[in-house]
Amino acid sequence: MVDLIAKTPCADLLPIKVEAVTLSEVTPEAITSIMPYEGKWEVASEALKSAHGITLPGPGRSTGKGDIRAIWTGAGQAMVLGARLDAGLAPHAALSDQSDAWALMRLEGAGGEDVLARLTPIDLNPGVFKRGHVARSLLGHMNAVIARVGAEAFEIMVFRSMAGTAVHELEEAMKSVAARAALR
Amino acid sequence: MRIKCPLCGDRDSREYTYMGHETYLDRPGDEGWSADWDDYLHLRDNPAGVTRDLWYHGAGCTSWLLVERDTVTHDILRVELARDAKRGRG
Amino acid sequence: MRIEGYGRIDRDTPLNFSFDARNFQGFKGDTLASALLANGVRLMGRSFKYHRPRGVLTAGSEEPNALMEIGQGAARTPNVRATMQEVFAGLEAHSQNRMGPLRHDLLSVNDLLPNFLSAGFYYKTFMWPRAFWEQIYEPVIRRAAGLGSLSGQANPDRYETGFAHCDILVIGSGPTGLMAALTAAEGGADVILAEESAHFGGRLISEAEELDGQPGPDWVAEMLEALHETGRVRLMNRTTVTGAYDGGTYGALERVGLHLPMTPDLPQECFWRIHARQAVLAAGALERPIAFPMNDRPGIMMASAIRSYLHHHGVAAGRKVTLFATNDDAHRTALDLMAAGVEVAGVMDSRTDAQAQGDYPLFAGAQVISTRGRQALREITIRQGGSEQRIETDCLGVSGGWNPTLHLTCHMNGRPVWNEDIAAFVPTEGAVPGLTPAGACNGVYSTSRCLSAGVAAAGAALQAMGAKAPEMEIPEASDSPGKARALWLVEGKGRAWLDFANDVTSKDIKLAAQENFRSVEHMKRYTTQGMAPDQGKNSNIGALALLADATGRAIPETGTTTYRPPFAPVSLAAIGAGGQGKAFAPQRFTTSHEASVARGAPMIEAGLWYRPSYVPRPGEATWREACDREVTMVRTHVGVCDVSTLGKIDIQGPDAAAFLDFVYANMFSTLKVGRVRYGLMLREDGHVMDDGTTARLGETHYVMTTTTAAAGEVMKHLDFVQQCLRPDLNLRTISVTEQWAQFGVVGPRSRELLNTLLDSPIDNDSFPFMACGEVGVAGVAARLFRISFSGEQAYEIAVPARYGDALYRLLVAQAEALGGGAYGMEALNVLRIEKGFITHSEIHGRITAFDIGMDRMISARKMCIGKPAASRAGLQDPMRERLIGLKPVGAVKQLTAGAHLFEEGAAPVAANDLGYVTSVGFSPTMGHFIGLGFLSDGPSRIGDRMKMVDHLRGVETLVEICDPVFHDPEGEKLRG
Amino acid sequence: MRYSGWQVLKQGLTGNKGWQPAWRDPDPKPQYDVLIIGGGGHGLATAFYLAKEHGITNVAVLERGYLGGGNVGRNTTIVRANYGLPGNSEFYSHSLKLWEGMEQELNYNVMHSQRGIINLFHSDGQRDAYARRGNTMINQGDDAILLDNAGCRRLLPYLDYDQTRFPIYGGLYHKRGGTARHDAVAWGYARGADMRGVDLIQQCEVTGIDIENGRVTGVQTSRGPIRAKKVAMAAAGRSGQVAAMAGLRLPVESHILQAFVTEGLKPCIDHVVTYGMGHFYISQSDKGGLVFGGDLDFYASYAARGNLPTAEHVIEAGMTLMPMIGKARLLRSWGGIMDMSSDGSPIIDKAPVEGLYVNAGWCYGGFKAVPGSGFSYAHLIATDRHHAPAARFRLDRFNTGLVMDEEAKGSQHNLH
Repeated sequence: MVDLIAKTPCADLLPIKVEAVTLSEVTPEAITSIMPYEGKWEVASEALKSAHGITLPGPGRSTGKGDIRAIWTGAGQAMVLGARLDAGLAPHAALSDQSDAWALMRLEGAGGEDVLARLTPIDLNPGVFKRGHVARSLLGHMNAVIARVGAEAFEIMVFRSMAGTAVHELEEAMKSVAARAALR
Repeated sequence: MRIKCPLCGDRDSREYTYMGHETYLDRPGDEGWSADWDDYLHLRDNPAGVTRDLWYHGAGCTSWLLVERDTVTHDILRVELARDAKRGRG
Repeated sequence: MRIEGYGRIDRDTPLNFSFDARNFQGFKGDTLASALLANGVRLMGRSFKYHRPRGVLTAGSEEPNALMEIGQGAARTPNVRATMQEVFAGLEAHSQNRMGPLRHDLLSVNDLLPNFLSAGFYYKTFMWPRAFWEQIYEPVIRRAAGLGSLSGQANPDRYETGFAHCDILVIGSGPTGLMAALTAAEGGADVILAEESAHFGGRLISEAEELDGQPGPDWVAEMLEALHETGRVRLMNRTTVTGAYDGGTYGALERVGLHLPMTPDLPQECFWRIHARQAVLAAGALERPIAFPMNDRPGIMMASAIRSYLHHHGVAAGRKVTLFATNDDAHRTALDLMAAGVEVAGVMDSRTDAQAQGDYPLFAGAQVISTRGRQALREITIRQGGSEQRIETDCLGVSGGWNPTLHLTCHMNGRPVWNEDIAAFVPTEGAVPGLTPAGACNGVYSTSRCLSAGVAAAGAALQAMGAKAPEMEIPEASDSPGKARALWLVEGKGRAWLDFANDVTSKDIKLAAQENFRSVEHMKRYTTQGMAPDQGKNSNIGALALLADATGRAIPETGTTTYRPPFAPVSLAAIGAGGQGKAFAPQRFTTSHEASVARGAPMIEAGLWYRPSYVPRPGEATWREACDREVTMVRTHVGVCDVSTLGKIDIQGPDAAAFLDFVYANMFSTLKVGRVRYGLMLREDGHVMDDGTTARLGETHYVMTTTTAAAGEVMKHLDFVQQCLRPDLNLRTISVTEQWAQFGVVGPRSRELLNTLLDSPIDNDSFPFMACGEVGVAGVAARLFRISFSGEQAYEIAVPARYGDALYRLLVAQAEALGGGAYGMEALNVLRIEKGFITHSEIHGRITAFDIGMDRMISARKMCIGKPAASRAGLQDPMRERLIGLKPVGAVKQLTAGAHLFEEGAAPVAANDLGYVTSVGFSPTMGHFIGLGFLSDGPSRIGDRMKMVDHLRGVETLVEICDPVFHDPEGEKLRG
Repeated sequence: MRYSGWQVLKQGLTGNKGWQPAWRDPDPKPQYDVLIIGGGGHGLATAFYLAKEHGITNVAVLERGYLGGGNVGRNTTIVRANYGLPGNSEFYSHSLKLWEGMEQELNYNVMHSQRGIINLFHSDGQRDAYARRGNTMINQGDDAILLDNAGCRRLLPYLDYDQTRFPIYGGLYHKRGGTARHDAVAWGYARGADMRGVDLIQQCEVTGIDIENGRVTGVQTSRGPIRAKKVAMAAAGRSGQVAAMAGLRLPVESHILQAFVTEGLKPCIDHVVTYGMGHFYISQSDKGGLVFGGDLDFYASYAARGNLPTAEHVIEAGMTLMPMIGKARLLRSWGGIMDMSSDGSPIIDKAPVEGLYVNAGWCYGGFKAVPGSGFSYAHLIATDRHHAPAARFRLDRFNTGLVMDEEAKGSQHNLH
């Protein structure tokens, strides 16, 4: 009987640590995109709530309960992380398995904003980009999903095939921020 | 330059790509080639001043936007989802 | 020389540095310029055209003369301002733009023939004989021209870019800037205070001035503390705001590591993109030189610069100092020098009613009419009333008034306006939306009025943001603006310089006017005034004033040229930091990347991805040997190839079928569930955009594949059609390219291989040609598609990407067990050419369905994108170049892609050009080269003999035109 | 007055007092045979060739600003004849021949430097596409050499052959390509036209085109009306506005193309080099500045200035291709207004209004086309027959489908 061994996107890339900031891989149980059909956002959100206890998030936001989270990832689109979706949702929305499409990283530590300021054009200042906020923007030359998941913690999603580039760019930014801090 | 995406909010223009004039929303119905098609694909008023054109928020929410702006001062006057603008045109 | 008790330098930290291989010592806080002056060095460079000796003129980034090369080898940086380079231990500086030592620059021979090198002389000569330009004249000119030199080696240092955001950006930290920043912060705004130099405080650090009764620098320290207390101000020193762009975006260059010895991981510079809702420009003003005869000698510098070197660096720029000024402000230099024990030999004030402010010899109504001293100033000649007099001096401070530093306000084509009261140009109102100029850069020259101007500007910025302007207490400060009177030119014997770097004199300006280059833009380009590294900061106003005189116009009528980004030059490594080496574009790796590399397969770029070129076996010396073997292996046994890089788009919804009918030329609503179909996608202009297969997995569920190259473009196109053309259709699309790892299993034994892995085996009936469906592999839910790009019986199996590596290794092992193995792009290309299949080599953007014999695929039963445009007469002309196959039939056996096709006997010239070759490859299956190409009226030329000519490769081959499908035209193998 | 080395010597010995104005500043006469709208490179060259080739000298060039103040004064000065499509191939081949005789013809040193241009390619596919274009150039009678990686290393040692993101496979080398001093081209043609009696009228903005029953009769300007039988548009980026004065809509959209120059440097780049995996082209001016450019800003604009994302992307391409320029400093950046046509190729044709002529749609290629466009446009205006090298630059090609899509990008104006 043949057996296929699974590999995660950042298997041999993470974790890395530079001074106070660490970058580690996050591997959710599953990631499923949910795109309600015409006029079906509310009914899909209700179906999600009854099946998994969370509603669909509005633009730029995320909802969550326990280890299940839904993040807003584009016009009329959200992604549910942490659980296989109940088939009951199918008539209301297009569901598509994205579990293997994304490399998910967690950037943690004081100065995370400064690291991302080297790569992301959006303002991640805590006063503006609060816990639970999600943005689809750029990470260097790549498209990325960036979420604040704590006072000093961000989650970053890039396409799986670009995990190497993302880790390299984040590590360079971490080193540069640390080198500047050493001057002060 | 900055464009305020109706869904994502105010963003740097590096997140968007530009297609062309608003006329792209009004695809002619004729099955064969016609003067309307020549207008649609090629001829442009090309104003020096206020115009409306189509932008794609590729690095953001992948919405197409109809942006009213000034081609001389680069002021952005109004932004709406192209989907809503198209539906509004009936 | 160094003066005790002066300067904000750290005398406990001496620093050794070298200039032109001579060792010197400075202190922490010195600039290269101040340290060299302290050591009595005044010759620091050479001018561009006449190669005359040049000394430091200023104490800031506007320095035109003291440009040097810093560092060694690959780290060497040219054109560094000595006034901005802070000294650090081990700093190596070299003078530049010289042939031989700085003291004896051979190129200064140009200075002997100034009359023959006047403005624009090169437009009037060097025309004969024609070939001499590239061979002699241009190389000589280029050798003499240019300033510093690049090392020619790759840049080894680290640079970075960053984004910053704030409510109010304050540019400049003099009295205006500090008050603006404090007001803004007190008003509740998040503030960035950007200051170009290493220290905050602007002119206050360089003047003996008091605010609220305490010395300027102490007041500055207090203000910085207050700013820190608000918790809202981000202080960014060594940061020059270089450009104002749309939407409140500003470019800024921060010098991060340039003042330190090499520090690992520390960038040399950072190019910031700052987004500010409002901004206050508090950039101060620059002192204006005067054009008097022989005014370019080392030792002649700005009066305010002498004060900077004294107060900021504790250095006296000379032992016997004279001044030539048009205003009271410059007299402070005399007072400050005497207070420091330095001899002041005389103050020449052009105003007859000038009053001395201390016991120094004043020559009212006097002008300097000449100077002497080859390598450095020795003596000046002055004229007062009717008499002339010589004065021995080693340093002459000059002040023709002040020019507001308004450059950023011109970055959106705004032109400054002339203000007669201060005889200077000031910013035009609202030139840059959201940018409020205040203080000296707005023509307000007194410190106390600058303080209130800073408060007012910040107040306006707060109000513009909907916040309230706080009440601010204005410190008590001096309010002595003094009446300025302009003096542009002193007539006399000898050249009077305007642009010290590009050697533009008053004679050149007059010549431009004489030859009718009257527009200020013409004068600038004809004389090259203002095109040197200082971008006219020291010469623009003087030059346009002379032009006004020479053309009988007033200054406002003459107008000024405009300033463009950057305000100060920006290293390309900083602004382009995101591009160096591999960083230019992300790298995308397939799940089988390691496995391919492990087998020695060279990986070649395919868009942003990497794919194996071929998979060599021991004993194979060339790629051709591997490729021929791989092609035969696939034709006779089975081959495995990673196809994950092709775009895959999930399309679901009630109107998915109607949508596909609209974007594809051919029909998809008629495709049965469990079947796949080849689709041709047109652009709206009727030409082919992309092709690929689309599978129907369910009633309302399709998966579209695109080529690797067009994946992004197609995704954006589908979004455009859904949102901008057909919002009436109810469907949803999302990329699944990265969700699935997909592998081709190709060849006669492909089914046999799959059945060793599938949970339930398949056969020709359960899985016929063009079938698709869910299958299981070791319990993993996979997808199988029976499609072929080689003409063989073939399948593509897709598993969630996490299993990609494992499945690829398994498939290759099973293939090798069955006499086959892994194959790469070269073999894939030959296989598809043998079958007449096209790639983007054929559909290169100017090709229609008609050209590739697929016009029948444009369904007559429905509208689709591109159909109307494709029906234009010119795109249906049979004489268009249309797809054909070709093979060599003469003595020469080689075909080349990019060759052109001619009738057998025709000369290979444009008039006889009938077509071109797009793809070629040696076909081991056919035993000879085969190719695809386009030929005028191609399909009706099958069987004809033609001549293929490739001038570039020197290949001429007799070819026979044939049907593009060389191998198994009936397609039995596909359906076997 | 004839310019020469002797003249420079003679004038230098007499204090340069004898130099004559390069052109006059006449007031507009009420009537001319031909009016040219636009005092840029194309307008001035057209006036020159009308006078020199066709003896038509009762001509006025109307310039709203100063001569050569538009795109001819703001480009990256590249001159080449390395086009692939029939129509473009003949035109730029003819134009380059005119460049090669320009200094003698104008008696003005435009510093035309045939230092060679190398279009780098980064894959087998791109190599074969460039080979096809190179063979077209040789078929046309011009020169082309296909360099491999080793050939590039010899000619361009400073490129990054190891670390760069897209490896350098080779380059299409066009030796007769090169650069020229852009201002000098405008001034040379202006002086040449003025000497032959053409009136160059600056600070004179055309505000209207008079048409009476289908025929053009003259123009309205900021300095009064001027009558003429023939009116020729050569307004480049402003073609849309000028054509609208005659009730015409053109297949043109105006876009910003930024150009950049660094501080002066000793010689370090001796050719024109273009990058194949990002829009970037660079050469070194005789004064030592590295002159480079790349993509449009991509949104329609008349602002003659661009924004940072494009500037950064262009410079990033430069850094990945030749990291040695990292230590050079950007001194100045500016923008031209490009009249981008729907297929990327220009229009030299008669307008539907009798006596009105259209010259527009030059996208990036306007500077290298100055002599060819002037010559062919003068021929069309003088004879009402299309000049052979420019015969395909028709307005109606978009309706017939015989578009000339050199970049193969389709009908979207900003993609060419």
